[in-house]
Amino acid sequence: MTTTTPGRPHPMQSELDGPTRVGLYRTMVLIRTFEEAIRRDYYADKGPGFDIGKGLVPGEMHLAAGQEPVAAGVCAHLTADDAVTATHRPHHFAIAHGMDLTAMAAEIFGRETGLGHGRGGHMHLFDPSTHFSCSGIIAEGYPPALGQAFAFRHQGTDRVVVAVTGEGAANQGAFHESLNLAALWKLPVVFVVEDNEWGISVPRSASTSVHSNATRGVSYGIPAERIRDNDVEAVHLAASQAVARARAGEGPTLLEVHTLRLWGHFEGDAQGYRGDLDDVPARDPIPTYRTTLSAAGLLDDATAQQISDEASARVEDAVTFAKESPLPDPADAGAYVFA
Amino acid sequence: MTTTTPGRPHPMQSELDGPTRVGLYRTMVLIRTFEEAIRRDYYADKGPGFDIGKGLVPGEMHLAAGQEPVAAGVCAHLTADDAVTATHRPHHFAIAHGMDLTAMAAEIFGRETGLGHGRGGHMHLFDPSTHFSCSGIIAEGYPPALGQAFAFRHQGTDRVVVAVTGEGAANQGAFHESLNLAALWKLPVVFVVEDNEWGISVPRSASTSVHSNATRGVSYGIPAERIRDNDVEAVHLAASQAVARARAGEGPTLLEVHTLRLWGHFEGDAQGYRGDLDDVPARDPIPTYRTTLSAAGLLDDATAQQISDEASARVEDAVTFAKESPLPDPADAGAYVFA
Amino acid sequence: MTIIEQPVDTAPQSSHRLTTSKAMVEGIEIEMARDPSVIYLGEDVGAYGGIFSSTAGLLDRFGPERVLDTPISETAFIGLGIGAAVEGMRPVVELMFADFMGVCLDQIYNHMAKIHYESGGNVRVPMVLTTAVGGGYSDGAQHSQCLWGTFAHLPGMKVVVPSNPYDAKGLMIAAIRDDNPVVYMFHKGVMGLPWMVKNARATADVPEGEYTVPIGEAKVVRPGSDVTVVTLSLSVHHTLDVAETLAADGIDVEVIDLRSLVPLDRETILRSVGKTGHLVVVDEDYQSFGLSGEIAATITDVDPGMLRAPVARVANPDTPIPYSHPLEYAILPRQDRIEAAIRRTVSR
Amino acid sequence: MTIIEQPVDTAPQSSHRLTTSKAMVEGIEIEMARDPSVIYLGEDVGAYGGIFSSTAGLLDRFGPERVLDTPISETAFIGLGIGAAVEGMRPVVELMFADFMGVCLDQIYNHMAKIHYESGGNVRVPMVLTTAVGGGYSDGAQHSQCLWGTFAHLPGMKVVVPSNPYDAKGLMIAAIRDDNPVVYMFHKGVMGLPWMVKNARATADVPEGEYTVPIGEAKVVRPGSDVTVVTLSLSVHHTLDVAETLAADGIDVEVIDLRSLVPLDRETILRSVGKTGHLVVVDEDYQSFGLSGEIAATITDVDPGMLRAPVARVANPDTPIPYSHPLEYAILPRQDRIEAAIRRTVSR
Ligand SMILES: Cc1ncc(C[n+]2csc(CCOP(=O)(O)OP(=O)(O)O)c2C)c(N)n1
Ligand SMILES: Cc1ncc(C[n+]2csc(CCOP(=O)(O)OP(=O)(O)O)c2C)c(N)n1
Ligand SMILES: [Mg+2]
Ligand SMILES: [Mg+2]
Repeated sequence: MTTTTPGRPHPMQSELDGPTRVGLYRTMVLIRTFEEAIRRDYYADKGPGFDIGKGLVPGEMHLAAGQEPVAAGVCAHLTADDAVTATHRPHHFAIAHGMDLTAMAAEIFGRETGLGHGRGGHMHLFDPSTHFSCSGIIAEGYPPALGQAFAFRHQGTDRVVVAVTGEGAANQGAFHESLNLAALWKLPVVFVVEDNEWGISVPRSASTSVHSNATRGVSYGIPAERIRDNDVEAVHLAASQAVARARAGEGPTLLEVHTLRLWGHFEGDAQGYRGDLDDVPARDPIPTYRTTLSAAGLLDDATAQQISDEASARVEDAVTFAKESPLPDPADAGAYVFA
Repeated sequence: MTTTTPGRPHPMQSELDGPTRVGLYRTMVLIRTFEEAIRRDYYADKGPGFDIGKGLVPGEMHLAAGQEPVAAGVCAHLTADDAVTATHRPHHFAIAHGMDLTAMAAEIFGRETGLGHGRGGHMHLFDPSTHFSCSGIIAEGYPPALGQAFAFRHQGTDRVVVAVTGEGAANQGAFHESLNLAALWKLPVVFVVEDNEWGISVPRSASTSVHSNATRGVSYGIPAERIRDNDVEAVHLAASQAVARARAGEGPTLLEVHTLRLWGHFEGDAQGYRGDLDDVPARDPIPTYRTTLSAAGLLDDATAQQISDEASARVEDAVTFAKESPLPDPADAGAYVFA
Repeated sequence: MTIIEQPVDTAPQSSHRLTTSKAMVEGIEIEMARDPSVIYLGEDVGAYGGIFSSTAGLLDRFGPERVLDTPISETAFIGLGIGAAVEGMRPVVELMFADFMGVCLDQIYNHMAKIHYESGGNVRVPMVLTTAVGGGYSDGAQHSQCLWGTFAHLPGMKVVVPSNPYDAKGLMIAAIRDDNPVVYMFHKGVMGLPWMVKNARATADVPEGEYTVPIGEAKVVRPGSDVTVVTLSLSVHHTLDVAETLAADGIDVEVIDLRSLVPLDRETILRSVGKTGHLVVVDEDYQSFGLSGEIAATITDVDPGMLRAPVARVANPDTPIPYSHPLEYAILPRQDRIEAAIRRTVSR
Repeated sequence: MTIIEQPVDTAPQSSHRLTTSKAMVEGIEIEMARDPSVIYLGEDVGAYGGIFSSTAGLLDRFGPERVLDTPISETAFIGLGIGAAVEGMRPVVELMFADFMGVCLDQIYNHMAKIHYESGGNVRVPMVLTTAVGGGYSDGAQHSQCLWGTFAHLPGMKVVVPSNPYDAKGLMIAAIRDDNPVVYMFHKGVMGLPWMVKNARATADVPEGEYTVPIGEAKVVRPGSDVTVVTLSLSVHHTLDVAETLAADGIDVEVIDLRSLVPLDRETILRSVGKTGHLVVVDEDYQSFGLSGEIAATITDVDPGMLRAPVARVANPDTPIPYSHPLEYAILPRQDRIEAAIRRTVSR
């Protein structure tokens, strides 16, 4: 792999088979459907006006609409035995990695039936059954990923870890320390940087001294690649090599995907600082990929509708379950501090 | 500048004039003379046995013998208006940057007449008159250096800052954050990494995923160079370009010097972990440079003796002053917490 | 402020009626206009105006040379503030949430706070570290902490915690002019943000122009004779609410707003407890090894006999802050727990 | 141990006579032999054997797969410990000096300590974070701090602080077996290092084989009737020295070695102060907003009337730790200050 990506073959000449391609689409649709439902319920009861602490889903809400290709393309290569550590914007990776939607939704709605019995919330989704975790502190999800990788290797398995941050987070010290240590110890980690061009209101050009974090792989002597155009199949291809390297004991890889923040940094963000807003909707990767697949004869309208309906059904089931679940008992607020 | 250094011209064909070369030698000798005096007095009264907290100079003592070429070569381009931030191993840079030996020695001896009235000690030398500071926390001297550089530019001057760490420290998060920010804001900083191959007992190969930190300049889009062979003239040349860039507003440079830890990590370190000990004395840069200069007809024995005598006189004056100075009054231990 | 903006208050009012966040900004603005060495740096402090509106309008007025958006590199840019302060500037540096201290505490407590001492007084670090604290809006365990106990425990930095517009402005001006590092901790819930639960006292009349609130002076915000409540920040407001309720029952509560933790105004506390004999501490930080213990010890240092009943501590019961609303409200020191504690204390 | 080694004690002695550092290592060794999921990582813990001899001999016995020298990247390797613990290992991770917490506190307090809670109990983080604390040998403001107040203030991690060989081994075994994160803070001055000032109680008989000291139980190390001194770590020894002196003057001092800060054994403290009516806290950490206040509050939480005199706090007076020997000794809680405080307290 090289640090810059040569032009990829046009998706029409995809190296992937039809079912895989439709599968990627299905994952992306499921993610988007989930995020749209959360967004709907987030705003459902914040009034009068907008009070961030109110409603069915209070608190900050960082949605990943537009970034589905990254999660779908990478997680396609994982099983539930592999681990993923994500960021404050974790839903797309959680879903692509197979997290149970019901327990996930219940956590986001703060219910006792949630993954963390309502203790964690949307930035703190922990799922032992898919080895998924995330953190609200920038770049600080990377270091624990090293430990999961260490344990997997120590236990004699070929399980791998995917560790995610944003391009803004890549300027945090933990990024550097983690890449160096993972490279040095040849840990089975795939580092993924989601470059959505923004760290809240700060564009990449104002946060990062180089154009692409893929450049930074050379600092650690590891392969690195920048995937352009938010292209799910290019992500899939690059990730397949990176995951294979990790499984084979050849050490970490750094993948940066140039992706898109379709919505605000968090819900309620009016994005007054953002000059590119008008162009954004046209760059939505889901309709784009749908067009590609239908042009390739893989996705007719009926199938697309069916995928969308299935996603809605699953998501609404999960959301309904969440809403019908009990809130935690305030008397138990002190439980789980210690095991 | 490139990330690897092509072979330098043999010192016989030096680009530097005679007085400059002898000046570099003089600085190196002054440093070594100071360090030897400290070492002598460090052990003078640690007994019976060795109690690190006892004696004229208690506490950890990190001496820089062998690393004089780095400090001498870099600081030759600075005036007292420029700043230097150093590490737990700071004496060589302090002296090369022109710190008053008397106040420095008094601080190391914990006296009221010391730079910090005995509050700081050898890892905490602060000298406003030469804008010198240092820190005992690995790599954490880099960030304040950015601020000095920022202030210098903000104040409309062309003053620069030299920020130093060891090769072990370059794996700390602060290194990455500082280089990125300095590059982004084009701050007038010269980052110097002293690669003495060891971070206490850990060799570079066990701490750093690449052979040279100069490789890492590309991560920040800044020029970087590795200077081989602990060669003071090569350091001088590289630093002259780096300092000139900084003064001209062209931003930071990263210089790594492959140098030598002639003694232990700290005094008392028996270095049982170190396999190269037998070779070390022969690599001492001071006799080597003396031979070079005398071969070039620049340094006869009498001059060398005179340089050495001058250094001894200055150092012994400083040490005598320190020893004769009063210790701080215990009643004043709470002074200087707040201004 | 970018989060869905709403008009604050449309009733006719004095021209100096400000929210806490606007009062804070006014303090910064006055100092930036007065002293060219004052700069402001942090994440999203430029075009965004600060996630909690701590810098709204500053970029427009002072430009990008003095109001600087940084990369997400707290160690680097807080360190940058330190170095700039050492060389004669007066930087105000924002740590977006106090919860993020863990990525940059070394610069804060081993450098910012210690350089003056280590230099034997020869180097000064006149900088302000602003940071948002507090919970109550379901932001979870890593975005809701107060942590002032941690900052106040580590020597060499002053720590101020305004609870209202007047103090926010006056303490900001005092902090910028102070020759020491000052940590300025503002609770999101006192800022008067249009997108958070409204706090009646988060908008108030504030004098125009410059004035300072002295660092190290607590304020008796409600005099009373039966019980002393020592508190700070958002909890001042909850306590005042409760004091009004209890007044109807004939319980006369004295409320002390600490305003500064370092230096701590022990005199004011002692004077009050000397009068009331009953002490309640309300603290949104973790209970153990923190502020509430220090206030109790302020009495026992001098005369435990002043206390006619146990000291009640209404704090976070040493629990990470839960996300789910009923759980979070159970661990926060809110009106219900404050009222119960005061009633219990005066009944003994 | 590489620093100029000297024979510890050549007099004939029981085969289990160990220094604190050797007892600590023995605890680790027993667990590593018993449980293959135990590993040790940190800086200079391999060939060097730990700067303060915390790992001497482990590399030889268990090899570089289980005893790992790390780069100087505390955030990365402490995080690595966390992730490994989450996946079923039991890592012991060394932070060389507690003073370095500032470069990695986020992993410690926002991750190691909170994951269990945030996961609603579904994820466990059974790891031990070992770290050296304390001053007294002129190592300056960044290498001499105790900081246990800071660790104990932040919820979700247990904190233990052994003062002697027996506890060092028993608490280490207990810590490794605990399903929670445990911070294990060892004072350099109690380790019995050949190159530091000798402490008579730093070498003692230690049972062979495995045993645990329960986390959360303080110990009355000297019973007495006149005054209770609550203390920990090196200060236990200073206090015992003083207690002997004072016994000659008829002052009978009860000394409590806390051993654990989290959980804190409040019962033992209350029982003792209930008996003596006089409390002195000796704490090498900074005085304000820390341990000493928490101990005072432990009494005032229950009954300030138990205290027949003010509580004396003998701690670092909120000063960075000075380098120069006479200054450092002036701010440390040493025998002179402890004795004066006890005399003052019992005389009231
Ligand atoms: C250490 C730390 N600093 C700051 C923040 C506040 N913060 C949350 S998200 C964010 C921007 C992150 O940008 P990026 O890494 O590009 O991720 P994105 O939000 O674009 O997915 C910031 C500054 C934080 N959570 N942690
Ligand atoms: C953050 C931090 N971690 C660990 C240490 C302990 N320590 C002091 S010096 C040192 C080795 C430094 O190696 P290097 O950067 O190569 O500098 P050198 O000592 O070789 O000059 C270590 C680990 C420290 N001071 N700060
Ligand atoms: Mg981004
Ligand atoms: Mg080195």
